[in-house]
Amino acid sequence: MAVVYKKSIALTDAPLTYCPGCTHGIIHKLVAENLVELGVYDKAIGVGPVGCSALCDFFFACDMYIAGHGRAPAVATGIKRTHPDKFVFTYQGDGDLASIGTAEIVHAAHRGEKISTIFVNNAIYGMTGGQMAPTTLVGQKATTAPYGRSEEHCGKPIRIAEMIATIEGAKFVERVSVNNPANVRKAKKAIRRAFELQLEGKGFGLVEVLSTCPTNWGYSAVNALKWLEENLIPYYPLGNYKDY
Amino acid sequence: MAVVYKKSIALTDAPLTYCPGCTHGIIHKLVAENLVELGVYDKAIGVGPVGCSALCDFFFACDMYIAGHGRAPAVATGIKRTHPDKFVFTYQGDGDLASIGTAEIVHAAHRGEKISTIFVNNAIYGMTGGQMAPTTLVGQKATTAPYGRSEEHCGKPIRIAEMIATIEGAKFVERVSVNNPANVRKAKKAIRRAFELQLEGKGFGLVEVLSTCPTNWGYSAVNALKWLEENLIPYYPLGNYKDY
Amino acid sequence: MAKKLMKGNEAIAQAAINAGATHFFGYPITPQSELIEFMAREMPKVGACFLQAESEVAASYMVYGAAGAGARVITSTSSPGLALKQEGLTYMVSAELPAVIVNISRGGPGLGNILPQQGDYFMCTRGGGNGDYYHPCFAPASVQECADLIVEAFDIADEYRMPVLVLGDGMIGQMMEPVEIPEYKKYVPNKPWAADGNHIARGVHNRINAMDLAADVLEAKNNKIQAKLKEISEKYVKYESIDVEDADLVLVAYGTPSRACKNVLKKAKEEGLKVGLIRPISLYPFPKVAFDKINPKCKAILAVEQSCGQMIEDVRLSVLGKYPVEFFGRTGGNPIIPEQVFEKVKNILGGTK
Amino acid sequence: MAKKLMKGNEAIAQAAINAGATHFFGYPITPQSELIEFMAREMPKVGACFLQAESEVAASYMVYGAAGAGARVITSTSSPGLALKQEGLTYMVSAELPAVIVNISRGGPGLGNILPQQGDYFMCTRGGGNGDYYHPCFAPASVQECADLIVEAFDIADEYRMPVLVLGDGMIGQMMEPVEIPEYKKYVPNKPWAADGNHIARGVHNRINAMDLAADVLEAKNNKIQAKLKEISEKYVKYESIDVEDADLVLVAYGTPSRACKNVLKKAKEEGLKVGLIRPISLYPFPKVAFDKINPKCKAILAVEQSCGQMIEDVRLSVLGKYPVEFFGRTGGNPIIPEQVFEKVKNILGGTK
Amino acid sequence: MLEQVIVAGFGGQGVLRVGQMIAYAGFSEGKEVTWAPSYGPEMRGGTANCSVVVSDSEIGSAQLLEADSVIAMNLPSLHKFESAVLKGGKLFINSSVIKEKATRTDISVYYIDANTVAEKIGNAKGGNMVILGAYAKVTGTVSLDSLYELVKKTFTGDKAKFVDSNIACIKAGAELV
Amino acid sequence: MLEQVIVAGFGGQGVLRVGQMIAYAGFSEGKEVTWAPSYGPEMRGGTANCSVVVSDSEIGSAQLLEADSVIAMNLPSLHKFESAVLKGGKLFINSSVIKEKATRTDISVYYIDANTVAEKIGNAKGGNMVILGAYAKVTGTVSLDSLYELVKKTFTGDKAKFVDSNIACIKAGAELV
Amino acid sequence: MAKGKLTIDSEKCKGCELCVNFCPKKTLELGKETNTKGYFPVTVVNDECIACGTCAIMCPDSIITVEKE
Amino acid sequence: MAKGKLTIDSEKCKGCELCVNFCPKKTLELGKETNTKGYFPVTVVNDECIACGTCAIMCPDSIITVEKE
Ligand SMILES: Cc1ncc(C[n+]2csc(CCOP(=O)(O)OP(=O)(O)O)c2C)c(N)n1
Ligand SMILES: Cc1ncc(C[n+]2csc(CCOP(=O)(O)OP(=O)(O)O)c2C)c(N)n1
Ligand code: SF4
Ligand code: SF4
Ligand code: SF4
Ligand code: SF4
Ligand code: SF4
Ligand code: SF4
Ligand SMILES: [Mg+2]
Ligand SMILES: [Mg+2]
Repeated sequence: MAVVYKKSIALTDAPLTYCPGCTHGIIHKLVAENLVELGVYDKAIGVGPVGCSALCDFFFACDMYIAGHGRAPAVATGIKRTHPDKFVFTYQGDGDLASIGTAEIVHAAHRGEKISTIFVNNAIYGMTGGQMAPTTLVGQKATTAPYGRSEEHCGKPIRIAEMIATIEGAKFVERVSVNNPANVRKAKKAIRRAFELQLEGKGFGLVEVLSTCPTNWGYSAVNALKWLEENLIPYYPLGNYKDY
Repeated sequence: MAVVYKKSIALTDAPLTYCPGCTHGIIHKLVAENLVELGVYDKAIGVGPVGCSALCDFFFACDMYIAGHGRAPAVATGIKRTHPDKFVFTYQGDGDLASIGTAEIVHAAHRGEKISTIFVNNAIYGMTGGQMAPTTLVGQKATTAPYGRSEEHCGKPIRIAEMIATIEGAKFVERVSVNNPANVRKAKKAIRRAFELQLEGKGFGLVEVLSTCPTNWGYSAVNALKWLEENLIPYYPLGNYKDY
Repeated sequence: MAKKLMKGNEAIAQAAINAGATHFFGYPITPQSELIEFMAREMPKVGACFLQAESEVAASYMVYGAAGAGARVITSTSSPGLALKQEGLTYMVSAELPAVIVNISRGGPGLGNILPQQGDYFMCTRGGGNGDYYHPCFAPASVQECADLIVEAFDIADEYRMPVLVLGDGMIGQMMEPVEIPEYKKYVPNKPWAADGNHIARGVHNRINAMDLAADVLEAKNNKIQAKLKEISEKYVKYESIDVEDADLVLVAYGTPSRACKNVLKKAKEEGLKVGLIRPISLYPFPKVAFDKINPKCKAILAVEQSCGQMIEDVRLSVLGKYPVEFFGRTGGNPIIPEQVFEKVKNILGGTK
Repeated sequence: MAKKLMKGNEAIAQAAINAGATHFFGYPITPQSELIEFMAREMPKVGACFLQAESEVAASYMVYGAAGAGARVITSTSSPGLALKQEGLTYMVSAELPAVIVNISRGGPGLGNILPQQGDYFMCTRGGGNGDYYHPCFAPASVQECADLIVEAFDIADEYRMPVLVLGDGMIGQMMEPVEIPEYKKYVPNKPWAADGNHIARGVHNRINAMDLAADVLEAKNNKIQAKLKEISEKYVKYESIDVEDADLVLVAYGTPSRACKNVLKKAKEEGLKVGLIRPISLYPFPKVAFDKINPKCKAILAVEQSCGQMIEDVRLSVLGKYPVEFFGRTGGNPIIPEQVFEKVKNILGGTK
Repeated sequence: MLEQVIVAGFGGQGVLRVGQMIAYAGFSEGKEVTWAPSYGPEMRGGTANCSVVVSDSEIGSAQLLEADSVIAMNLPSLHKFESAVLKGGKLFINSSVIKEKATRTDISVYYIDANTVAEKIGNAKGGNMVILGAYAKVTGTVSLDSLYELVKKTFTGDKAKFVDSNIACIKAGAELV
Repeated sequence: MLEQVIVAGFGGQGVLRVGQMIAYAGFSEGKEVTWAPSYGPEMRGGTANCSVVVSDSEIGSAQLLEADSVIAMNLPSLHKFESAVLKGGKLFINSSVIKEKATRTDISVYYIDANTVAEKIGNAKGGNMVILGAYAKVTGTVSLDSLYELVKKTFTGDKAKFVDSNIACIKAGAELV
Repeated sequence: MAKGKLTIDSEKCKGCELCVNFCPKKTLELGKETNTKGYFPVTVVNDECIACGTCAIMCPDSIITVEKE
Repeated sequence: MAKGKLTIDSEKCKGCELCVNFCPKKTLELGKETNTKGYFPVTVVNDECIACGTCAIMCPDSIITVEKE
């Protein structure tokens, strides 16, 4: 019997603390599988955020940090500057990266830090119970946008991939989604490319992954994938924005 | 006798504290003249930064704030949300806006705050004595880049206009320079356009102004203008990046 | 308004709205999220402005902007968020801006956890940012007090052009109690110092800033701030004092742990022990005067905190060696258990009399 | 290394390099800029990493990253910059990371000015961020002490896995004095707890974080931190004490104002007054023991600070009412003038004897 | 009068609601009340519990570790809180879910087949109301009428249709004891 | 021995340098020394001054408000620091720039036509060295030889060509008094 | 067509049905019994499995192992 | 060509020469006497001024007033 699929050795046995069907879990394994397949698992150091994935230091089997909210790129900078020969990635949510941590991600890109960032965009603050994120769609309800996000009041959602791609030091930027198996495979490839770029010493890489939050969106896990496809993808075009 | 040029009434009589020939002074008057010419001087509220222009609350004759370092856009947000009928602008340096204040400027743009930002890019930290800014050119020397900025070590300079232009809520973005009379006139027009946009209630406007720092660059005021033309303009292309 | 059952977080929010708060700027963090969510829902209904900031740092400077422009403004957060607001707070003190800051504190240090803890006492009472300053700091122990103190905080902030902090622990934010929120009143500011764009009518342009380059000017500013603080220290000392005049032991506790202490007092009475309680309501100014009335023969003071011991320094500074000062504390979100405190009381007093 | 004339800022930088600092992350701010500029120039020469951060907040988390990865790391700033680093500091304490933080303090509150002031005492000695913690805090009064304390700060940081703060005022940063910097030593860390990517060889993956969700776990962490602090409080108390055993008045001052106080002592001796001096070198742990040796008949303690009075609280907590505690302070960058202090001394002692 | 009660169960069982109803009803009867949730890391999908105090006089601690009464809606709650019942106190067990018996002998234990009763009434989610009715009847902390009034005030407009079945559940619970 | 000196003048006049040279020379002679600049908002293009203390024993305050000697390089400095000279102390005035006279009578005043002398030597910027030489000679705080050595150590490589003219200025200053 | 063999770590299954939704052979369904966490873990309901791995790929909790003959 | 009249607030002039540099008529030069700040303020050295305003526009300190006949 040949093994078709088996949990990655770069993931620990600890049960994930995510809600049922939350695609954080899918993204975790794409990261883990790429670490192993590229042979960098044994020298990987990860930095988790504050957000639902604040416990990811229990899930990734390599050395791990949890940064202050939004500061993962700064922490990763400190690590990479200490161990330029190691492989350093950050894993961050949209509140973490696109709101409080804007300066840190922009400047990791600006300095061309040789790190890779997995940016999980679920258009909401998951951990704290469904508050509006800078990525929340216009009209989408959130606990701090109870009447739906209004463009007049607080603008249209920010597109991180497009913004980061304008920065010279960012050498790979792609937006992917994990709403179906085909997209999951593409997402895996994008993460692989970002990781390779770090290994090649080229500069900063970012993969924005559209992800679900069934709990705070108020959909079943399966319907959340549909909502993602019908609402997030149209506003956040999938595709590569930069590849050196 | 007809008056061809006279100091703007939107500037106070206080002598400017800038070094001889520093173009901060030129930019000041372009702001002041536009305030008067658009008839908004009487309802203008300005927000200065921490930087050489931290004393600009003494120079602009309208109500003024000095924000925390980098936080002018947040301060301006608080003001504009309090007085939506008033005219609110920020005046910020490149350390202030492009380094410590990155998150604040990105999110003022993201929310589409109806404010106008004058971004004075002199490729250096003037006030603190010539440290490297995120806008310092590769090879350019600064007290914290004594051997010249190295791309390998800390990347290529960040281009703010291009980056901000990717954000939906930013409705006007242009880069100008004040290195000669023709460019000064163009700069004045760009500032006018950004201001008009605020009056039209369209959203956020940013004018990046390439400026000199004779003192820390180590050139005479006149040679600094030349250095700007020969070095800054090629890396920071002048022109409009967005105009709704 | 009639009495209603409300969570502390909600009562704070409703009271702020009723006190005429025109602006709220904040960033989500547990366990204060109900507060910000309540604001998001209710402020628009009265034409007030709720805006979610990109960070606590930005929120503090939005407050700076709005306060300087004459708004009645409030922000709220929890422990690490308040750490990030320290620069903004010291700027507000320096620029003499009125604002209300709420900290619904959680377990620390660092990210800690979201359970109630009182580890932010120093940060909240000693001007956690740079430079010489304090700001008033009030600690409610009931949902009603949450509402009342918020209203007063706004007034004191305006009276002294100073930020005022209201410090609740996670428990007070989450628990429900009957509360009567004062009537809604529209806020009509009269702030001739505000930079609100009326420089033409005013005939002079106002400047809001936190910088004073010359030594003498900055010294004068410091003296002014200290003078304001002195006045506040005289006018706004708040505390509750129970049975201290003939106590053999006096408990000192603020916030929800003080309620556990009231259970202890009851138990003590039942067992014939004379135990009193001082509950500081204003943490700055700390109610030193309350300690003057303690029974001179009192055997000890016992500071009870959901922390490793911070308020105890103010207790020591209040009694200056007159009584021994002991400590009982729990951390990590573990509650103060009356029985454990009572054990300690009995130990100190040498067993039941 | 032979003695050299150096500025305090430079001596700190050179001493850090010689102590084997492998990493510096910081953001420019006056009056510590010479320090960061020295680092930018000199660190690359020994293969160490100097990196200018985008902000103080980012700098503090770069430190967090590097410290967790096993580096010997230092950052420096001045007052408002340290206010912004408070969140990072409390995270480092929680995550048990060793690092050296330098604050060359300036006038406050707010942006204040760039002149020397000592208004950051509370922020530096009482764990300015959220949660229960202190970290060691040393205050040099000479350029030599700058160098010596920096070296020791690194060692204590490593010994206890804790950030250690060195607090200088603007004057110590700017002034030149002869100093002997210890020899350069290469830093070879042995930190089995570090998350340095060696999880395979180690057989277990290390985790650096500042979160403990369960109450008991967080309480245990707090107890561990307190235990470390207790040990530090016993082992690393530092102070200078002059003539306190038979003094009629004892001055207490740290940093450069203590030097003005030495002038006062001289004057006092000339005029036949018995004046002593306690100069705390460690502000946390505060040298309470130094006060035990004071002449029991001493008439008063006079705290001298370039502030509105902050250290004076620790003085009061040290003597607990045993002696009256008086205060002399200047702010805004105005220096402590020996003559003025001496006037105050004479006033307190009731004129020249 | 001083009644301290802990209500505990699984996330979806409406235990916080039961606690709030006791508090609201006590409040409507002019008593002092507090309601305090236990919140924390285990919140998401895990167990939930809250403390309610109803009293004639000022209430001290709102967060209870011991109580006059405990309502246990699932097994982990029974295990966690059986020991929290004060000597002579009362323990209400949702026997539809909990198959174990209590071990204490110094307290009164009430086994309420709450879910079954609720299902019979046609209110599958009303098990919490059944046990609430039983609790109110046994302890007298709040009157059944107060609870009925509360239900009427809570479900209005669209939701008025839920009034009757909820009242029926409370009533049925009261009749069980 | 304890010598406290304040050197004050205009930004570009090299006053900080003069102070540092006194400190370096004192240091090379085995004395305790401190040098402290006054820094602040007026720094940019404004006046500058520094305090130097040279002593046989531990030095207290490094920041001086009064001094045994004052070197005033321009008029505002004279106005600001004339009163700072301790009774019986010494005041050195750069009379090339300052046309006023000192008003104090309880101190010794030295008028040094420093710039003119320096220009004659062909070192237009050497006025500060001239006045330094005068100061060293009069006060004896540091020896002229120490200053010469210092100049030699300071200007090396490309800059060695400046050694002679600087030494000449110091020497000329010393010969003026 | 290859035949697949599934190993499901039922105790960790959260019953989210992502696997169920994407299985081309409708091989998976939620069971009727809860695990100790209170979720209804998936079960194999037919032997059509072609070992395509889709279920495993889409399982956020990585609890499905797929083997092929 | 129009003729210009210049009014210069010499006390505030910093002698930066931007005006000098851009005057098409070489009308401006730094003077020989310092102002009280120590700078050499510009002076008008010919009467070619055409009131183009360039000097005033480029003066960072806004101290030149240009009038035209
Ligand atoms: C300084 C600070 N501010 C706020 C918080 C509260 N907080 C925790 S997670 C979070 C947002 C999480 O949202 P996101 O980054 O989108 O991650 P998700 O949970 O959606 O994966 C916030 C605001 C905090 N822990 N620290
Ligand atoms: C929080 C904080 N960090 C650092 C500083 C020090 N500082 C003052 S101005 C400045 C940079 C100024 O550079 P820039 O914004 O480019 O303005 P310029 O002076 O060049 O016009 C810095 C780092 C400060 N005042 N506050
Ligand atoms: S709250 Fe949302 S993002 Fe967080 S684990 Fe649950 S579903 Fe995922
Ligand atoms: S330092 Fe540079 S930017 Fe600042 S005033 Fe001087 S020349 Fe202008
Ligand atoms: S491997 Fe493919 S066919 Fe088999 S159960 Fe999974 S999804 Fe269905
Ligand atoms: S996807 Fe995984 S967790 Fe979800 S139901 Fe299937 S096996 Fe269970
Ligand atoms: S107005 Fe024109 S011509 Fe006249 S002086 Fe100025 S620049 Fe020269
Ligand atoms: S541009 Fe202005 S400041 Fe400069 S020299 Fe001309 S007049 Fe003077
Ligand atoms: Mg999210
Ligand atoms: Mg700049």
